[in-house]
Amino acid sequence: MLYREAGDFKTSYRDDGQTFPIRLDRWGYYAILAVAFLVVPLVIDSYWANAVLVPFLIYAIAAIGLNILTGYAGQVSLGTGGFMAVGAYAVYKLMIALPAVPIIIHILLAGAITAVVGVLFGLPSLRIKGFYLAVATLAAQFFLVWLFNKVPWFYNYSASGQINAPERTILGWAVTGPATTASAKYLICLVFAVVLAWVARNLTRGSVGRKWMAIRDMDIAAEIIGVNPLTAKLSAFAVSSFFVGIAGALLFAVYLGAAEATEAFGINKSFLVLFMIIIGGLGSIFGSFAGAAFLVLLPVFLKNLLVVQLGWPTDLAAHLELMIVGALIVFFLIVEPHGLARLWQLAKEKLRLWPFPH
Amino acid sequence: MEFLYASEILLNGLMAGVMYSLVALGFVLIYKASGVFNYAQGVLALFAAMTLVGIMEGRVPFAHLLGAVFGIHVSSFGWTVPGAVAILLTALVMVGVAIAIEKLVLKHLVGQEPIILFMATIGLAWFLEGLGDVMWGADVKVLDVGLPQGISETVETLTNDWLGYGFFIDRLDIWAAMIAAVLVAALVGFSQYTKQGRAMRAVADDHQAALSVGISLQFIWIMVWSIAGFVALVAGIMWGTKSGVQFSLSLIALKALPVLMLGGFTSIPGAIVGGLIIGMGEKLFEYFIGPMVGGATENWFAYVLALIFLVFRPQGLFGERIIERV
Amino acid sequence: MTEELTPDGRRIGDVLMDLKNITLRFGGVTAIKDISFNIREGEIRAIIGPNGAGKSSMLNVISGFYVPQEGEIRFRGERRGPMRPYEVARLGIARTFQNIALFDGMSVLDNIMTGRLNMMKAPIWSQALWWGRAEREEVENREQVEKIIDFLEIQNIRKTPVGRLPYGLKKRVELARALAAEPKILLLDEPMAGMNVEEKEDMCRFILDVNDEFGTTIALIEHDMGVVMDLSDRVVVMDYGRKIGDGTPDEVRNNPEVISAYLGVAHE
Amino acid sequence: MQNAEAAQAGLQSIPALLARNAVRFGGRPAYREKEFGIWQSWTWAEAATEIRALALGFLVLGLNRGDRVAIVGRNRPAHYWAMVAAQMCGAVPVPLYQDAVAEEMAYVLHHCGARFVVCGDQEQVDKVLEVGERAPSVEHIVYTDKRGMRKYDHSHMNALADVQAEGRAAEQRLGAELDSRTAVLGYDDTCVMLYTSGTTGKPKGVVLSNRNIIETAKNSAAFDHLTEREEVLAYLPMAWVGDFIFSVGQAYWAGFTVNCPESAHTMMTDMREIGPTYFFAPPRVFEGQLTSVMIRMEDAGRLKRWLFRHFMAVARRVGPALLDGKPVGLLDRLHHALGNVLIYGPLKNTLGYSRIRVGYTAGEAIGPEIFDFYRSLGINLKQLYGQTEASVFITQQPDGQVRSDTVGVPSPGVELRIAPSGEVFYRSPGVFVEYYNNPESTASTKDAEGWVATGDAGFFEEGSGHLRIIDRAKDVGRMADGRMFAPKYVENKLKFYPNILEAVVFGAGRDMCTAFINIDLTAVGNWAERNNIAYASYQELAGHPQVYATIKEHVEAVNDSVARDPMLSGCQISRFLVLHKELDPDDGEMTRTRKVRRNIIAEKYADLIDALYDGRDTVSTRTEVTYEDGRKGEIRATLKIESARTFPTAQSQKVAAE
Repeated sequence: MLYREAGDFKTSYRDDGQTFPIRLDRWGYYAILAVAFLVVPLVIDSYWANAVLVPFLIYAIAAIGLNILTGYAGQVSLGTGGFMAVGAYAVYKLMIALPAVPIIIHILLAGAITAVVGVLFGLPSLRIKGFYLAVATLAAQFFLVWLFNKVPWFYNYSASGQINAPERTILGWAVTGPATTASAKYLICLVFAVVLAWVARNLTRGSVGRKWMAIRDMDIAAEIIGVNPLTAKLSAFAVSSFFVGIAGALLFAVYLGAAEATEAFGINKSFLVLFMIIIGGLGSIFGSFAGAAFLVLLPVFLKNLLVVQLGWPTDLAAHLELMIVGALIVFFLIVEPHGLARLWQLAKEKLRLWPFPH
Repeated sequence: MEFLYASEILLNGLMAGVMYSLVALGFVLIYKASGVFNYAQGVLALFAAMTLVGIMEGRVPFAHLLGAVFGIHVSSFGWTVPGAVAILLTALVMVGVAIAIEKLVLKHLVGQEPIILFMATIGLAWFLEGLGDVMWGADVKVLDVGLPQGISETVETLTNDWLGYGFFIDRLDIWAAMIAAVLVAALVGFSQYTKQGRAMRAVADDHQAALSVGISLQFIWIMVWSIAGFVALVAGIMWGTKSGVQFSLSLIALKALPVLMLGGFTSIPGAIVGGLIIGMGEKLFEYFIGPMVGGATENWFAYVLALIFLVFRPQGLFGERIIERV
Repeated sequence: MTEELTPDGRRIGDVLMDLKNITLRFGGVTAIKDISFNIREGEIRAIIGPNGAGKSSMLNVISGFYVPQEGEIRFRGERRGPMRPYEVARLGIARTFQNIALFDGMSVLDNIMTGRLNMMKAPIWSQALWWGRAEREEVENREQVEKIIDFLEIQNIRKTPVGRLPYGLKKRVELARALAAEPKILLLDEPMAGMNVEEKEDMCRFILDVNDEFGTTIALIEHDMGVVMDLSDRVVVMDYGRKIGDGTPDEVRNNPEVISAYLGVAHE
Repeated sequence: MQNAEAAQAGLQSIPALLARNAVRFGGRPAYREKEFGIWQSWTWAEAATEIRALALGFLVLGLNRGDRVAIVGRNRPAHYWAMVAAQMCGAVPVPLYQDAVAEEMAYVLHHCGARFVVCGDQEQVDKVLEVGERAPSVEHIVYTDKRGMRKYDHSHMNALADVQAEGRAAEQRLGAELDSRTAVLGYDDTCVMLYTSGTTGKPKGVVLSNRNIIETAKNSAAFDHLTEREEVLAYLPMAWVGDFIFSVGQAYWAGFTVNCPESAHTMMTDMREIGPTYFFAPPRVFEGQLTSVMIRMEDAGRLKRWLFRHFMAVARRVGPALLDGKPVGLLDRLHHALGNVLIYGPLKNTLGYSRIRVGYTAGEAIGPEIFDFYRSLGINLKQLYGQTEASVFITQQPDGQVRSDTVGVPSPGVELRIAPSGEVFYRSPGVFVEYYNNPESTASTKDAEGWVATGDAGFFEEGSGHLRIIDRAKDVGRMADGRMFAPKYVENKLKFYPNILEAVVFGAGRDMCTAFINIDLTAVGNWAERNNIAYASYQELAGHPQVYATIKEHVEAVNDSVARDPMLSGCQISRFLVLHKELDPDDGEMTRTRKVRRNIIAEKYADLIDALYDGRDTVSTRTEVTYEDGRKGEIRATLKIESARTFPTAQSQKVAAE
């Protein structure tokens, strides 16, 4: 209905291959970016930052990461929580060890370190497939969390066994530590989310992305047309873990400020992120954002509805949330295995064909 | 002496292994019959245990919810139900759950890739967990269906007389072992010698073929899930009695996963053996290596073991070899 | 340099691939028994035989998916040791599959692009930033792929997900993907299987055109004799894992053993 | 002012215009073609070099001044280049209809004596080779698409790309020669030769000079304020004068972009992508699209259908007025604006009409409701009246004075007069030089003062001064009782019904009118589907009683309206039948431009006509048909003859009305 595509033609493969081939989509995308960068920071308050936007952005990054591994390369992982922990502890150690280095570098390095660990735990994927692998990744989850609990070096022998993010600044603005303002938190996460999403898009449309998808759709055929499964799978693990690691670093350093491996990065984190990409849409970057938004907003919404509005006890609300999320997962897998992303796509098609049905 | 101590630990490990085996059994049953990797198995056990306690103590289901919604505050019917009856009722509930799962979930996911089904069961697990809490409350419940507990003096005295060292072994564990044995025997017998059992195996071998000879998939699935539910109930009772009914119980499900990786998803004996190996391995590792690395290695030992194991024998101890073709 | 011209004026060159005394076993069963034959540059070489004759196994041996227990394979003169399939692919051997093996989650275009993955060597950072080599490569390879799309007349389905395509078109897309790799030898596994007459004719035309326009060497297996005879320059006939005939279509057609083999099996 | 005396400006030929554009619009796109998934583009500068290379290549092959170069193929930049390249060499381009069968091609090639033939692809090459001896003049074939050409004997054959390569190589050697040939091209030298698919007899080669083309282009471009920013879609046969004027004449004069679709069957999607700003289509195209729109809307949900109906009603009420800049109430404006967001906009968008500034239709009369449909959407669709002999433009409708029943006022530079017989004559700078090698036809069409007979009968409307065409002059006859008989007039009225594809009316010298009807398979077929009426073939559907019933209603409705016009009320149809096969150019029943060949049909179906007049109510017949692959076949059928109600003439009605 809103689309006006006549005269929107492509004269080069560069234009034809761009991320938003349709003019209207492109404009919409720019508009959203403009609002996100120029408007939101001015109006954002700490409630919105802490309850909604910051976690949304951070989980979006993690979801993109997992989506690269699961949605694009078809390798299921239940170790996301563990890898986030790696990112968190890596950035913590770096911040302590090299205070002079800018935080951005720390975060990126944390991602890199996580990537290495990811590759390590990805090795079995060469021998085992499907949920065998899924279960194998649990090893990463439990081993890593245990490691960060039991080896004092990781939490600098602090009595509480917790890690606390010291204050670090970018251009004089505090982005970690208690002094951080809502908009600063929001902005740094936004920058990472946008850049990483863009990178993910580039990778998935390029040759490496095609290798991943080939492996996902039919690994035997992929190998026979010349895809080396080793490099394809490990690169997926590396890139995915890089993203997840950065998400973990941000979660700890910017969002939580203090963390303890078991409750901050437990098995449920892994499932949460997995659910995000199922609901959002496997193999879709937009889906990763949608899923993250959905599962970040749902509890907030339920809390407001059940606890604040209806005055139900919090624990009951929490239990109901479990049920609802669980039911939703099943529902989506049954009705639309490709999640919100596909629904959005279908809606768009309808709009483009309007007023015709097909 | 040292050796004897170790072997005592070994023995305890074996007992713990029995528990794993029980849960793993549920997995295998469902996996064989419906190709579904049922992550929710552990939560089924939790749910079963909660229901059992709920019924025995005559709790009002959804009391919490009722209270919140209608302001009716009745937490108990004020009666208690004898264990045997309660177990029977709970078994019925589990059958109900099985039917519901088949009708509401599996039926609509026929033909999806395994991984999708797996994720579905994860969703299912969350749902059941939430449901359990909403129905019976999330408090830690004590479960006592009259299974003997505490250290078995007989064993202690016997061993003491023979070896001069009294083994400490929980009576419950011994019972568990026996019950498990009986259960397995029963299952094997069932699948070998009954019509439904054979149908079940047929389905496990080849869905299409089974369908074509007129076996109702739906029926088989409901049956299998009911059996799994029952197995879960048994496991639930054991663990519940041993360490109280609470969320952590559902985590044994996760423990059962590596068991399966060792035993292979398709083999009942595999599940048993795998369970025992993990059980023993865990305890021994914790005993010998644990102290050096700060303990609590049970958290991950099973998984890492399975992981390493898988890399060398992907199909597990007893699983069939997978041949790839174009 | 042994060169000859076919009646319709295509040149057929040296032996490109030479298989000597190939034997392949699965556990007890012997799928291929001591078979030798060669494929010459520029020719269309058919392997035929009743179902279960071991044709597919033979193709899988050539494509490196199965490694034979005995015998040697010489490709362009050099002995080819046991290799992973993807290494074989990089030697310049592309194939299609009997029961289509396309990547259902991807568009037709992307599927065909995967055929050129081995020619896209941009470093990952360049891909991540979509800058420099990655972008150049994408465009260059797209140009090549578009030529093939045009050649196989599938322009109108370029952006459709392959999952939605009818069988006949899928086969064509698969051929396109194999062609995109610019293979030295193109292996076709029952290219006509399950096609209606019209689709078969199209496929025949395309196979001939490919061989004619690009001079691609083609080895195909097919159990339907009729089609093969029109297509191929030389035919190997297999039965129960043995080679029972080898030569031009006419020679083969009049080979008594072949005839009996074909009369022997109920017609497929 | 650019359209000032072009002649003095030295712009006396297409190549001269090309040279100017290469300088003035060097960076702007001249040609685009959808190929390999994107729109390959050439700026004017690039086009100029391409064309030069090709021209040099022609010289290398030995093309002489005055040679004819035949071009047969679909609309592709390369083929337009070939025409201009030929002109640069002083040769004359002769575009041919690509769907012509070998016989027709043989005749034209022989008649124009082409030495060079540029073929689009293997298919065309085969045709030319098949012609062989019947056109001895042909010496050399150049083909554009290399596919499948490798095995041909190339001793007298080249790929166009190779010709260009040779040309580039020969720049040093032949550049000067080429420039001198181009330089001497004069205003009265032949620009192009176009073969009219004459409704009767053999095609005639219309010779058009540079003056004809350029003057016409200049005037018409000024008339509609065409600029270098226009986008046109070149999809009509290159052999048709219209395409030459739009895609060469006006394009080179105004310097706008010519876009070539990927192939005939992707035309609609390509059109949608490009979104032309200046568009020509014959009525049947608009009809076809309207039909498909209606059919697609049938399947839409209730809400959408309601919205569609509602807002189309609004559009019909308000749209045209807005378009003609007449005053419209604020409320209506808002209502229409809303409709534009919900319906018109999307509709235009899906059809590819969003950007159209000027759209023309001609060749046949267009149905009022079809015409209004597009107008009311806000598409500035207008009618023009033209001929090959006039380099198209005779009359056209100025913005703001557009109606479906007239063809507008004389185009700039055109004089009109109407002979007592009612036939329309014109004189203009666009008037053709001659029919090639055919002085007598030339003489019979064009008199000493340069007046040309259109062959159509028409009259100027009082007041508006717009021209109205009744019919072909020679078809306007008298019936037995002397009343006027104008078949085309009635046929058009019939064809305005979506169900009716073609109609042929008889009645000259008879006491009543009768008609053959061709149903429209798309429309009727769809209707049949929705009323689940099973049918195996066109023939069966055509014979279906319910179809007959519907057609009968249409016929009677037409009779009613015809009756209102005292002059023509005699032309009401008393009896009709629905033909068992579609009239088809391959059977010679129509021209390539789909004009019915009345006499041919009359003799071919004599038996049916007799049946119409001798009162039988069924007739069985056998007809020879030509299939697409050229094979001949025969179909037999027994046709039902239906009689239709006729109405008393206007006066009495008026009385009744008052």
